[in-house]
Order: sequence, then structure tokens, then C-alpha cells
Amino acid sequence: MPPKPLSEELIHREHMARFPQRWSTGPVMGKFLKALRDEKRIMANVCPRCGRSQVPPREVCAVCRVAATQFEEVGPAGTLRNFDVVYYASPDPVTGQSREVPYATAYVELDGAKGGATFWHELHETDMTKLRRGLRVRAVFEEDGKRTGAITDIKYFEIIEGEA
Amino acid sequence: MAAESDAFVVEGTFALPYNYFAGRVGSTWLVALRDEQKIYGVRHPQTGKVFVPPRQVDEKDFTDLTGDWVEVGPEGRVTGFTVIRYREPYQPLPVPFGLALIQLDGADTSIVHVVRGEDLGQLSVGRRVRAVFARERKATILDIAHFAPV
Amino acid sequence: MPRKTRPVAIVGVGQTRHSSHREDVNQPELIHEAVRRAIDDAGVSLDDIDAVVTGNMEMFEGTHQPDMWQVLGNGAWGKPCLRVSTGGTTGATVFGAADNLVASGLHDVVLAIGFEKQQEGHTTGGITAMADPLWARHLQTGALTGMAALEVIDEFGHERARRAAMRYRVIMDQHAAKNPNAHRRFNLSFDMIDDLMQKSPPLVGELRLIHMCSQSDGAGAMIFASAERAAAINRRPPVWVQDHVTVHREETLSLSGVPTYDAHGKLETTTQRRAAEILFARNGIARPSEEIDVFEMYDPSAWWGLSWIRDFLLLEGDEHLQMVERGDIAIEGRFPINPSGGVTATNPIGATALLRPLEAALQIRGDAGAHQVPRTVRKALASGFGGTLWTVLMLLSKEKPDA
Amino acid sequence: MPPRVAICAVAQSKYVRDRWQDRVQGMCWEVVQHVVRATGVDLAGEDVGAVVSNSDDFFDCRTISDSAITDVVGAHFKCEEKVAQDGAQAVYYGYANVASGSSDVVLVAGHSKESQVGDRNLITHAAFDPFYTRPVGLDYLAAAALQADAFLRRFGITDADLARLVCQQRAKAARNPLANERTPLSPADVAASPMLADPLREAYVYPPSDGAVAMILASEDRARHLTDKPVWITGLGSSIDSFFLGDRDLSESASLRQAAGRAYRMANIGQPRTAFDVCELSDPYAHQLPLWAWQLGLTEDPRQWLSGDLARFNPSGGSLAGTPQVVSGLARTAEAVLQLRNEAGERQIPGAKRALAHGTTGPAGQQHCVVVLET
Repeated sequence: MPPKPLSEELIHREHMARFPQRWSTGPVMGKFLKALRDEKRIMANVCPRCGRSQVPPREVCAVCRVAATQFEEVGPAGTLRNFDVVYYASPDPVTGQSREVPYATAYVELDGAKGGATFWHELHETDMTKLRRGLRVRAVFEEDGKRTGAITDIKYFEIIEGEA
Repeated sequence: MAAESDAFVVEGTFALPYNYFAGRVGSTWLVALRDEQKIYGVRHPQTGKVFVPPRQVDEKDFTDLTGDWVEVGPEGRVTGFTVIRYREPYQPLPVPFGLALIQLDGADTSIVHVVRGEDLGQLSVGRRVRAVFARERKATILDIAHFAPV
Repeated sequence: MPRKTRPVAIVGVGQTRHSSHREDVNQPELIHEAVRRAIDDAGVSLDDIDAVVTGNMEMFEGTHQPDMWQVLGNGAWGKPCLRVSTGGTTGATVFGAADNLVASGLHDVVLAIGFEKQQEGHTTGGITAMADPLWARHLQTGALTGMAALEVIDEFGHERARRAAMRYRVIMDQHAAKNPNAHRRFNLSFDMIDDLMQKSPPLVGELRLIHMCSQSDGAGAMIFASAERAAAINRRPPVWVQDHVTVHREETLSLSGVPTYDAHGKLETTTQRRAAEILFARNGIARPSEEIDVFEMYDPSAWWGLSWIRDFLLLEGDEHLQMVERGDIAIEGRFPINPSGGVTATNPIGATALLRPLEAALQIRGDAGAHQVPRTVRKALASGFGGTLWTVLMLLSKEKPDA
Repeated sequence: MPPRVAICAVAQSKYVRDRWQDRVQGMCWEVVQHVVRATGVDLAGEDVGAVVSNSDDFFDCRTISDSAITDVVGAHFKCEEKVAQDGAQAVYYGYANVASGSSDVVLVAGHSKESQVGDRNLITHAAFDPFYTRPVGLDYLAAAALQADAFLRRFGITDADLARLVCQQRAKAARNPLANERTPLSPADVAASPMLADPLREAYVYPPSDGAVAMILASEDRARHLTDKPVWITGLGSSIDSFFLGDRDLSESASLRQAAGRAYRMANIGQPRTAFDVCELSDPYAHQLPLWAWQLGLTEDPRQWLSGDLARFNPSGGSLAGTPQVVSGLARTAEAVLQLRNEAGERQIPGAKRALAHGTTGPAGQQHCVVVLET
């Protein structure tokens, strides 16, 4: 019997991997998300040793290796420190679906935040050429009754016109 | 201070798309299931051992195994089994179904496949089974729809 | 000097030809190609390998505990097999783990493997999944960001910065053209810089498609041995692991351009600069750009590559831009960077940070072929990048380190 | 010569089915704080040379799962390396990190929240290759059932034998305040437990578990400063078997015999049957305790072993009482250390001097890691 030739046709199989998730907020992130939902307030936590803010708050200060226990309100306005204008459509692992482009994300130093902490969120602006570091921006909240205790309770940040 | 009462659980999803490639060795085997309704193994040129599923090399000595394809089965014997009674979205049959290690005639290793067609209580080691091919075949291992007792 | 229980040599290396598509092989088969080449390069048999360290990022292929399946091709059957995984730095962590396993006396000969088959998943989606699901996953776009570009542009001006980044990219492509294993080879030339600056499609901000690393299928393998075993194997000259330093940083992707401060109110440095400071101090290197002969840098984009020259070589001001503008970083230049073409050319992510010291080892051996730098390479530097701007920095030497 | 390496402190969270009130960060921070306090190391200073973390991207459904815990393990501007297998492999690598001279002190920290995905079979199904083994519906539970079938049949071990074992082990778990499942079980309870995949009943399978484990490893010089009761790692062995279940004889485990042989050689153990005062084995499925004990050389006859005195085997209740798969070997090591430090409370084996800890990764125990510990 002649040797069996290897296949020229190459088989592939497409697959959408999908896993249900139950994400715990923990007390620290929970307090932050509930403040967004119930009070439309952005709460940072503060390191008791070095005094820097973390927003969103995290369990410990990574620099000092101590629990960051105190909370302080920051924002809702702040200064645009850096930003990305995204033209490349990629899948959102929360849905598996491709995102719509372009969109902008922003690192905002919220008023009252200490130690250079910035907060990452979406920036809503149709004229991308307006974007530059140092612009004043503010958080726009989802309306009452529609907030769910999620980061998207802040719909986006927008440029405050007329402020340097 | 944040307290346990501040914590809550968010339900969500994690989802990403994939596209897997069987490779040339795997494709050879899968295409044969689809087009020939035949099951092949690969024979080790020195030891003569026949491996199913096929693989490019013997993991123990790195000998190339892709040169000598031999037909195995379609009958074989059950070398181990379980009856799956819990339900998962990825299972190929409704539960309960038999999941068995099957050593195909001519092979030295067993493959795992599903068994149906009789009272699952009668499933036993040594039982002769035969591959039942699917009518619609797509070059997957489920082109063998299941194994049935001979 | 780094403290080390015993010296460790690299006695064999192997890699696949890297490509955007390898439909002809499955995951273990792709790995096998690199492993087989490393074993042949060292002139050893599978039985000579005492242990295996492997790594990749499983979300790229969607295979849980992939080392279980990979045993079909990776040579680990019947041996200790450690899998480490740290994102982009994975290959460098594999390198460090293999070095530690041999130095510890646990094993005499260790095979280190890095691998990725990006074609099987969505690279950017897979990286995005590193972001926290509660506050960042909806924002991240894999490793794509224009902020590194924005910072260089702000510091050095729009025209000079963009030109330097594109010049860097062209040099990398010219290197890749000499490397038969490189994935992307576009035959770019300096007279195309203006055109590329205008026409390469923007991904994020001023980060354009041409600046960004590739998505590759590929694997790399290296064989590490104790001095005694290296002397016995001896098919090719041994390359010695002088040292390696890993510097991670906190969970947030602080790409913000806003300086953050440590507990003492001191301005925080980058992981690149911190790793370089530690490595050079520990190894008595006072003038890195003069004492090191070649650098294989994990440059995920031309912008990061350009920017990190300054950090890794502990430079100030615009010295790094000048190096690029003068062509110092070219193969025949004063301080060659990525003679292999680097990561903008070739990026099978779990292998990428292993391919850097692998290529550095080839340079020390003089075995790099057409992309060999035209000088005796005594010390070679290699870096890994991953996570939230993490760095692993590795130093390889031609001479056996002092005990 | 490499330095001797000691485990200087261990901490485990209480293992639970649903740690809903914490992110993995909070869970991990709790155990890290505990070992930091116990040893007095300065997490913010230069004491800890490296962190070896232990977690799994799939179970966390997070690429680079260790990037989530960099902060809480104190790895900001430090070395952190993740072992993405069973936690015993993290102990193995942590030892190498110290013995190589790289670090004097290593923090090992592992975490897993199986509650996050709810159904862990979805995760372990993805460990099978996409063409030969996934389409037929394999997952680690089905693989364990095929293994149980082979092993029980080979030795004539019955459902009643397993039921008795599970009741005995649950009684031990009841004495372990950290155990996930502590409710006593009767043979009647077991008989009423639903069959999931013959011959494995629900009671023979570990419950979904959340938990974290941390430990501090140090070189001999440093260990003396960190603890009065160092526990020495004297033997390590690891090995991996074939992937395809049909390539293996599932009634035994070649890789466990290899791993054990390597660990015993390193520790100079000639008679494993009598060498250990305590054995903590990773037994997520009930049949694996006698199977592993046999392949570790702790008994010549697993059937006879079942009717013997099992006090020294998994006094914690073992993995069957509920430790997450990923950190199971780390948890077993921590339990063995507690025994050797005489800190195991109600589950203490008096006078324990030498212990064996074991971890396993992959379908039906494809890979094994054995750790020998001594006072």
C-alpha cells in the first residue's frame, strides 16, 4: 500500500468561548460603585502612609503595602492628563462583540485627587482634534433610576468649554 | 472605611472568539473520517506501536510518526467507561450517555468517544463496539456520531 | 556581582520561522519545531533534558492549562515541567526560571520554551481581558495606546518625534530583512518615512499600524546547563547567563503621563530604568552603551522602543533620539539594537521575551548569520515587557561569570 | 552547595464555596498580611527578594491573572513570577528561587475563586484539545470518572468502600476550622448522593471552592531570623504523563511514581511506607486518595490500605473537603507545615517530624509534584 499522503486541505474550527461570571466588588470597590449609583459621587481612597489617592479605590496602596482605609470624594471635574483616540475596532471581552470606532478614552486627574492619581474613562467628543492634555473635563452621570452600581454609571467625561 | 456590607456581586460574561487549526496531521485524520469514513492510526517505524488519535511525533522519543498511516477499527473494544449524568452545554449527547475508552482493532492506544444504543447499565469492559458514522460529516471527530455495541 | 549558587550556560537554541499563519500545525506541533531545533543545536538527545520550563498566555489560544496538551510535542513527558505565565514577559520569566532551576542544583539541563499561536485567537481582545472587569475592561484596547507617542511628541515636538519613531521603525525593518525567521519584512527605506508618517493607518492616536508589533505564530526554545554539563555538551560555544532582573509594577495602567510618587514622596521611575539601575550596579557596568555590545529589546511599538532606549541605557534628554537619528542602533552602528528586527517585526507573544535572549545568545556565539553584528559580542542585553508596563532585563556574556 | 530552604510561615484563608464579599485581591491580601506579621518581614522594604504567585488565567477569566494581585503581594517595583499550575509547583519553583541564590526570602501566594465562573467544568473542558477530546465532551470531572472506573475495577474497590473513606475524611474535615465542607456524612448520606459520572457521586467530588494561601520561604541564614520553627524542604519531585487519556493506564500513575522517586532520592528516603508522620495529598476526587497513596509507595495494596488506620493521611480533610484546584498543592503544603510546627489544632498528629505534601495538575492527575518537609 503506498503511504497515505498528508491532507492538502487544512481543517479549522471557529469557536466563541463564553463563561458566565460573578464578579465580587469587595468592600472597597463596592463602596465606590454604590457611591456612583446612590449619590453620583466619585470616591477615592487614600493611603494612610503616603497620602496618595486611588481612584477607583483599591484594597491596598501598592507603594506602601498598607490597606488604604480612608475615603474622600474627588471630582466630578478634573484635568485631562492623557488620552487615546481609538480607531481600531477590537472585541470587547465582556460581550465578545466588536466595538464601534472611533472613540476616545481619557486619564483624568480629578479635582482633589492627590499624588498624581488619574481616573480612566471614556471621553465623549465628536471633534477629536480638540483633544489636548490639560483640558478641563467633567464626569457626566447616567440619569436617576438608570444607574446600576457600575463604572458606566458615569456615562463619560466631556470637555468643559471655556475653561483652560 | 469600607465594610463587608459595601460589597456586592456583579453578574457578567467573559467571551472571546477563537479559530483553531488542526494542522496537517490532524486534518489528514479528520478529512479521512469525512471523505472515507475510515479511522486511521499512525505507526511507529521502530516499535510498530499504532497511535490513535494521530500525532506528529512520539512524545517519548521524538520519532516522526507521520509516514505510516494504518487503518484501524471501525470495531474495537471498550477498555474503560463512565456514564455521564451531569449536564453541560458542550456535551455531544443528552444525558445520560456513555463515555468510553475504546481500543480500535489494530490500535495500541484507546480513544475517548461516546457510546449509545443499549442500556447503559450493560456497558462493560471488553464489550465490542463499532463506529457509527454521521450521515452529514464535517471533518470532526463527531463524524463518528457514536459507538454502538456490535 | 549577582549571587548565584552555580553558573549557568546556554548550550542550545532553536526557533520556528515566525509567521502570521500556521494552519499546517497545531499547538504542540508548532512548539515541537523549536524544541527539535534547540536539541539539534545543542547536539543533545531528549534523554539529556532533565526538566522543562514553558510559558504562553492561554487566553490567546483559549486552552486552559495548555502545558497538558503541549506534552505531545514539547519533550516534557516523564520530566518535571514548570509553566510560568506573566503576560508579555512570559518568555523572560521562562528564561529566569530555567536559570534558577539549574543554578539551584535541582536540575543540570533545562529546556526553556516560549510559544504563541496568535492566529487562533484575537490578540487585542485577549490582552484587553487583562483589565479589571469592574472598571477597565470596557476601556482597554489590548496593548494599543497612543500615549507613549503623545509623551514623546510633547517633549520633542511633533515633527522630530514622529520622524524619529518612523526612523526607528525603518531600521527595525531593515534588520528584519536580514533575519530569515522574522515574520514581517516590508523592505522599508528611509526615503519612505514621510509617506509612512502620513499614510500608515492610525490605530490609536499617533500610533499607526506600521509602528505596532506584529501578531505572530511562533515558538522559541533554549537549553540551559550547569558548567559541568555545558563542558560535556560543547557542540557550540556556551553563552553564560550573567544576570536577570524582574521589575513589576502596580495593577493600574498608569500610562497617564502624570508622575506618581513613592512612599517617600520621590518621583517614581519607570520599570525599565529601575531594572537597568539594578542590573548595571550589580554587574559593575558604569557605561552601558559602551560596555554592552548588542541589545535585543522587547519593543512592542516603535514609540515604546524609541522611548525606552533612554530608560534602559540610563540616558538623559534627547540622547536616545540622537542615537536613532545618527543610526547608532543599526546593525553596523555604535550600539546595535534588535539586529533580529525585534518585536515590531516578530511577535509570538509568549515566545517574544524568550526570543530576545535567544537572539542575544546567537550574537555572542557569532551564529546570527546575515543579522550578525560586525564585532565581537562579549556582553549582550535583552529585555522583556508585559503586564502593566513590567520589565525583565537579562544580561548574557561570552565569558563565564566569576564564581 | 545550594543553601537549605525553609518554610518560615504559612497562612490559608478559610475555604468557602462563595467568597462573595471579596475580590481576589482582598482574599489574597488577608493571607499575605498574616505571613508578613508572623515573620516580621518588611513587605515595603528589601526583605522579600521575589514573589512566586500561583493562579490561573482561566479560573480568574483574566489575562495575566497575576497583574490583579501585584499590589497585594507587595510586588510593585519588585520581582513577581506566576506559576500557572497546581500550587505544589509554586513551592517547587519557590525553592529553586532561594536555592539558586537569586533571593534569600520568597513570598509564595496563591489564589483561586471557583465561584466566579460558577460551573468549573466549563473551565476544565477548555483544557482539552479542540479536535480530538473537546468535541466528545471531556472535562476534568469526566476524566476523573474514567480514572476511578479503571482504578476501582483493578482492585475490586466498591462504592461502599469509597463511601466509608469519604465519611472518615469528612470527620477529619470537621476538626479543621478552615475546611470548606465540615458537615459530617453518613454512609446513608453518601448513598443518597447523586451519581454524576459513574462511579463518582457528588460526595466523591470536591465542592466548588474559593481560597488563598501564602507562605514565606527563606534560605537557612535568613530563616533563623524569621521563625523559631523552620520547616525544611528536603525533597522535591515532579513529572508529567501523556495528555490523551487513552495513552495512559488510568488505573495507575507513571508520573506520580516518577515524581515520588525524585523527591525520595533528594530526601534520602528509602522506605516511603514508614517515612512520613503526615501525608497531605491532593485528592479532589475520593478515589484518588488510595490511588495516590499506592503510587507514592505509601502502601502496597490500596484495597487493604482502605481498611487500615488512615489517621496520618490528610488529617485536614484533604482537597476533597474543598480547596480550589489551582492552589490545592499549596494548601496541602501549608497543612503539612502546620503539622510539623505542631500548630494544627484539633487535627494535629502528635510529634510529627516528617511530612509529605502533594499536588496534581491536569486531567486525571496528568502531572504530579511531591514535596518532602522535615522539622
